[in-house]
Amino acid sequence: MKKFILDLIVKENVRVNKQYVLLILTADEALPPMLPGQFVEVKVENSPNTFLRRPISINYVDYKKNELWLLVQIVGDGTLKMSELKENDSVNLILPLGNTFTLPEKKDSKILLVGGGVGTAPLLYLGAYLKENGYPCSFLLGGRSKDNLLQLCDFESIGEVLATTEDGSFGEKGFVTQHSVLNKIKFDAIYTCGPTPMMKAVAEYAKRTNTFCEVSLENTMACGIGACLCCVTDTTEGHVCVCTEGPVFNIEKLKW
Amino acid sequence: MKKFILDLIVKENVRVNKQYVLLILTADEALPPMLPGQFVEVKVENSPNTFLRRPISINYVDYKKNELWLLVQIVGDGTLKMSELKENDSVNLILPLGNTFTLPEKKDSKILLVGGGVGTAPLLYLGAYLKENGYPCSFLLGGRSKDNLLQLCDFESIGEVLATTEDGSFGEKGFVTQHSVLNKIKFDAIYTCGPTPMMKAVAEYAKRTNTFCEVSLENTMACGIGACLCCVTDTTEGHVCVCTEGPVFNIEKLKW
Amino acid sequence: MANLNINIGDLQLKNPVMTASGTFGYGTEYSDFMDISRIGGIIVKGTTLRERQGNPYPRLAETPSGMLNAVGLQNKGVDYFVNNIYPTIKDVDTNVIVNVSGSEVSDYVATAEKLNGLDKIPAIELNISCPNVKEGGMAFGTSCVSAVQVVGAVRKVYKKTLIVKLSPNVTDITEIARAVEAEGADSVSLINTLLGMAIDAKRRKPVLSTITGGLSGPAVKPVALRMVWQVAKAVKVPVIGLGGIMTATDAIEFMLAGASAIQIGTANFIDPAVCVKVIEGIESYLNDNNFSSVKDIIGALEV
Amino acid sequence: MANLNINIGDLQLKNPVMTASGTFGYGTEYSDFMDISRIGGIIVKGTTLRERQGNPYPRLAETPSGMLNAVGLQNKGVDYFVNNIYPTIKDVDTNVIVNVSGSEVSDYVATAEKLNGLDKIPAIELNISCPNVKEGGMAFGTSCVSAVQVVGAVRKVYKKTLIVKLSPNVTDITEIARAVEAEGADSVSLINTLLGMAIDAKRRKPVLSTITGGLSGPAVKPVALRMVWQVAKAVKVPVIGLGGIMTATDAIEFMLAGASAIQIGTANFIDPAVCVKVIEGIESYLNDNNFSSVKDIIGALEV
Ligand SMILES: Cc1cc2nc3c(=O)[nH]c(=O)nc-3n(C[C@H](O)[C@H](O)[C@H](O)COP(=O)(O)OP(=O)(O)OC[C@H]3O[C@@H](n4cnc5c(N)ncnc54)[C@H](O)[C@@H]3O)c2cc1C
Ligand SMILES: Cc1cc2nc3c(=O)[nH]c(=O)nc-3n(C[C@H](O)[C@H](O)[C@H](O)COP(=O)(O)OP(=O)(O)OC[C@H]3O[C@@H](n4cnc5c(N)ncnc54)[C@H](O)[C@@H]3O)c2cc1C
Ligand SMILES: Cc1cc2nc3c(=O)[nH]c(=O)nc-3n(C[C@H](O)[C@H](O)[C@H](O)COP(=O)(O)O)c2cc1C
Ligand SMILES: Cc1cc2nc3c(=O)[nH]c(=O)nc-3n(C[C@H](O)[C@H](O)[C@H](O)COP(=O)(O)O)c2cc1C
Ligand code: FES
Ligand code: FES
Repeated sequence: MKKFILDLIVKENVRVNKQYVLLILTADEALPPMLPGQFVEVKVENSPNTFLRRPISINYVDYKKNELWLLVQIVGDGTLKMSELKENDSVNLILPLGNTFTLPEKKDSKILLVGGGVGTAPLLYLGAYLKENGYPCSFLLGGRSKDNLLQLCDFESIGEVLATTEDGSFGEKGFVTQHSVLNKIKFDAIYTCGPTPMMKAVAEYAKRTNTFCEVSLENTMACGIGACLCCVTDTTEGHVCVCTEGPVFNIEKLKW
Repeated sequence: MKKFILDLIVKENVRVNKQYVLLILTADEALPPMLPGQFVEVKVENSPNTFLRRPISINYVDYKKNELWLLVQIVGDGTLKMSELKENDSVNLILPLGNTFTLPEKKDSKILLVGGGVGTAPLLYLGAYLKENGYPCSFLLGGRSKDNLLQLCDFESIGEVLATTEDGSFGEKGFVTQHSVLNKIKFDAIYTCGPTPMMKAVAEYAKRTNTFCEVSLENTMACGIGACLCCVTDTTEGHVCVCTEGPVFNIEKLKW
Repeated sequence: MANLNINIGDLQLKNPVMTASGTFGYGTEYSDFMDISRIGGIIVKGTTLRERQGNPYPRLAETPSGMLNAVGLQNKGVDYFVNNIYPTIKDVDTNVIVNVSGSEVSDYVATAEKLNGLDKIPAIELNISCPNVKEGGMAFGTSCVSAVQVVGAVRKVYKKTLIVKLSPNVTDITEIARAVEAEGADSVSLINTLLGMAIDAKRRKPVLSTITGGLSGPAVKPVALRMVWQVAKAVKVPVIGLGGIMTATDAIEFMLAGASAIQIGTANFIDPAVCVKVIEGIESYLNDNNFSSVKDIIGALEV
Repeated sequence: MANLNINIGDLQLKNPVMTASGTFGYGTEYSDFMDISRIGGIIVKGTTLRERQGNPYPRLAETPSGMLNAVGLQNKGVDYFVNNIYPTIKDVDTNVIVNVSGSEVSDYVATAEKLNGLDKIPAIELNISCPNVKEGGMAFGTSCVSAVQVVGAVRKVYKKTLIVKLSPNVTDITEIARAVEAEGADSVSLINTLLGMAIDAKRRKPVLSTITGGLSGPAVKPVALRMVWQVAKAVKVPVIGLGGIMTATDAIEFMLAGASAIQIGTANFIDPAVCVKVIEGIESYLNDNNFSSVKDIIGALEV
């Protein structure tokens, strides 16, 4: 897919909660095609502590409204500065980067998307994309408490939403891998993104139940386009770049 | 004089013209005493290209309104960022720094303040201070054209304003040192601040006419408080720091 | 219009802007962002005799105005390059130069020999300055004796333009530069990365898997500029300057200090189209200042 | 409450935070901004046997995340220090340490001898690493032979704590560190500035009057941290770490890498009250992580 360096315009900066903002970006020209699982590299301005670009998942693309959504968790200076972007500010992105999820062959496959924390970001676009292509799917979202479950309404508009919270304030109490649905239904495909321990637990479940499973990895990146070789992960084929051969990996390929 | 590190609040950011802003700063507590000729060191935020603080002259202090005025010429990233400060923004300053002008003994002395470009900044406060202390003074301001003569109304409220412009759009045509007043009146004291060639020409005139003359020097500075020895100028007493033994120097002391 | 042509040995560059090894992949990674044939020279990834997996993750730490990397020369080896990569890049209309590394002198020699036969590779850059590998690498570039060994041996088998990339982690870089010049290097390029380190105070662990790594980016520019200035006065062969170049102004500074050409590394990560911007910026500078050729600014610093 | 005491030879510090020579004047310049007696040690300006005017203006260039200086040891000489400055600072309730420089071994010795008699100066720091003077300075610190000469000679006459400040502009800093340790240095401090250069492309002139200058600030931190890590493993005497420390976290990184104490230089220019903030930040870190003494984090990096 052709990659672009674009200056997008902030159409809206929605404060989701103390830790999260949703940036709705747009442009005069039509946004280029982007696939679920792909990400962008954001140039952060006015931040003396942020030298490199910051990778952020594509949260959603609304081609009709010509909108690109980025869900940003504030963890350091770079994401803080992103969260302070104002309507009509310009932000420079490289996009679209990375690979995408592998869709099942059969449209009637039982598909589960498992997300935790800001890892739910790519799953929204994946869910919407699946739906658009005729695949029904369910979401299993985990968080510490209800406040940590993001974009619930958006997820609910796409498919069934199951949830676990550590404090029991929403859905079942516990971790995602403890959710009862996993004992009841045999899924054909599981896609997951979230904290590494969570993804590892999901991968273990998938292996145990012999389920197709793809995970979306995070990693520190410099270039985002396969040029620097800084973002490798260890696979059965040796060190490969998360930014080009990932971020989405079949668990069979990972050395987990 | 005791020095302070203070977070002041932007009360107003007046756009003077394309190249200049006037920052009117204030604080909850009373501003400390400051003298004409002194300067502040501004910490510039959100500017990856600005590592060190930036020295800016005290343009005016209004103790009644608890206001500190800084007149800023946009020349690079640091001053650009200063020019973008908004009402209620906080700005960190070290102040007051440097020495002050030496006032004549006699109150009926003939005093001329000669300024060019942003070098007129400290002269406003000096003029006001002289007036308050019972010294009448005249200003001789120079610029390329009328647009480059800053704060004319403020100067006029203090004393007589003479001017030269290179294009003749205001006052006499030419450079300040060509102004007719210099042939007509023998001044007792001249204070000058502006581009180095201008100050050197004024100093030459003063020497020729045997007039007491002080100049306010610019220099690249790191600490602003006499600790780093980066800001020296060569004097009859050797290398001295402009930030502590200046910025105001008697021309007799300089090796001009 | 100013003339931007520059020669480095027999190597003819349409302009003095090259890409730094390890930061530009094989060039093709950047072709979506600009016409890479406009670049004076593309120096591809560090290539070794045999495939290398490089160092474990994490390999990257961000630092003030720079970054540390500990890639460790991950590449599929020279044979793979010759058979699989060369065919895909040989028709790019610019100079493709291979950066060669090794753990033993014989590795360098064998790799250089294999590259000598490739028509469309007019030059190699000997990397005797990689700080991220246990054996060889920087060790070769920090003593005259070993630098001379490797350059001398490669010079015997490699007939085209031989650039030697120097390490800044030395007391006197001019000594090494003169030594490799005497062995027949056609040019020296500098600097490779400065050896640095980052620590995560919270976890009380090094950030990089290898503890130390190579520092690059604007943070190192003052050091790089100083070394280029020193080396340009010390040797007669053309000097290629790099280290922290982000803009055309930076590039011009290196040329004023004595560099005949420059390389852009880390800046590619921040702006993947930076190379053409630097080329255009140099051109404007020359035109604005009435220089008819870029050669006029090489070493033109007034001191 | 964690214990912040640290000893460097016979020198007792109430906390590991010191100020770097040449960046803190004689300390009094900063007394409006904080209680300077809270600082573990104040290392005053580089002092030489005779008065020095230093280098011509300009002496300063701003660089990405750092600065270059070319002050060149301007000071009024050791006699002036003893007679005029010492009386005004000797009653500050902390350790005042004099940084000593010279162009010949005999200068260092004579200066150290004069300082040996001063009651309230418990230590000196030998600066064999100043890059901004033509003779002596860095030249002493970039070869073992000359470093040994000057340290050996001073050790004979100076009876109190002798710290030797090392230059980072060397191939192997551990070699020099071991050499000066063997000559009786009680501690080594590192790093002094990296030799760098800045150019004004518009005027085609060097920014500094001396063409090259010393690089300091956050830009050099990764290099400084690496060198402290290397030297702490190579010597038994306590290591004092510095180079780009801006925050308590930076200071903690140096201590984890093996520094027993740290110095703050350029950061004082950005925030004249930074020293007390760093002291407080170290204290919080120790308390938050249940360390009873700052000694527990020295070299505590898990590798
Ligand atoms: C492919 C990919 C997709 C991503 N998608 C999103 C997204 O949609 N939304 C979002 O908010 N974030 C996402 N991230 C993470 C995001 O890139 C980091 O949070 C961001 O770079 C941190 O920048 P900062 O300057 O705010 O923090 P820094 O100051 O750089 O770091 C602050 C803290 O966060 C840690 N940290 C930094 N980078 C990462 C990282 N990549 N992973 C884990 N911890 C890190 C640091 O160790 C440090 O403790 C993604 C990362 C990748 C690789
Ligand atoms: C005592 C003193 C008082 C000053 N008072 C004022 C004032 O009241 N208002 C005001 O606008 N400016 C004043 N200045 C100048 C001001 O400090 C500089 O313009 C400012 O530091 C430039 O910062 P920058 O980041 O915008 O530009 P930079 O990016 O640092 O520099 C941009 C350009 O300006 C040049 N430059 C930088 N600093 C100086 C300097 N100190 N003198 C001359 N040229 C410089 C550089 O060489 C460069 O070409 C004063 C300077 C001093 C020393
Ligand atoms: C991620 C990365 C990988 C690198 N790999 C190599 C390499 O394989 N061979 C080499 O000679 N230099 C390598 N370098 C060094 C660069 O080519 C260059 O010398 C250095 O980064 C300084 O230039 P810069 O500041 O413009 O990046 C690498 C640098 C980076 C950042
Ligand atoms: C303006 C300036 C003057 C300095 N003068 C001296 C000096 O006289 N003696 C010395 O040993 N080091 C001197 N240094 C070096 C510092 O003490 C310190 O080693 C260096 O700046 C690195 O630390 P930093 O990054 O915290 O500033 C000077 C540094 C600066 C910036
Ligand atoms: S981030 Fe550069 S290769 Fe992946
Ligand atoms: S700016 Fe540091 S001494 Fe004047």
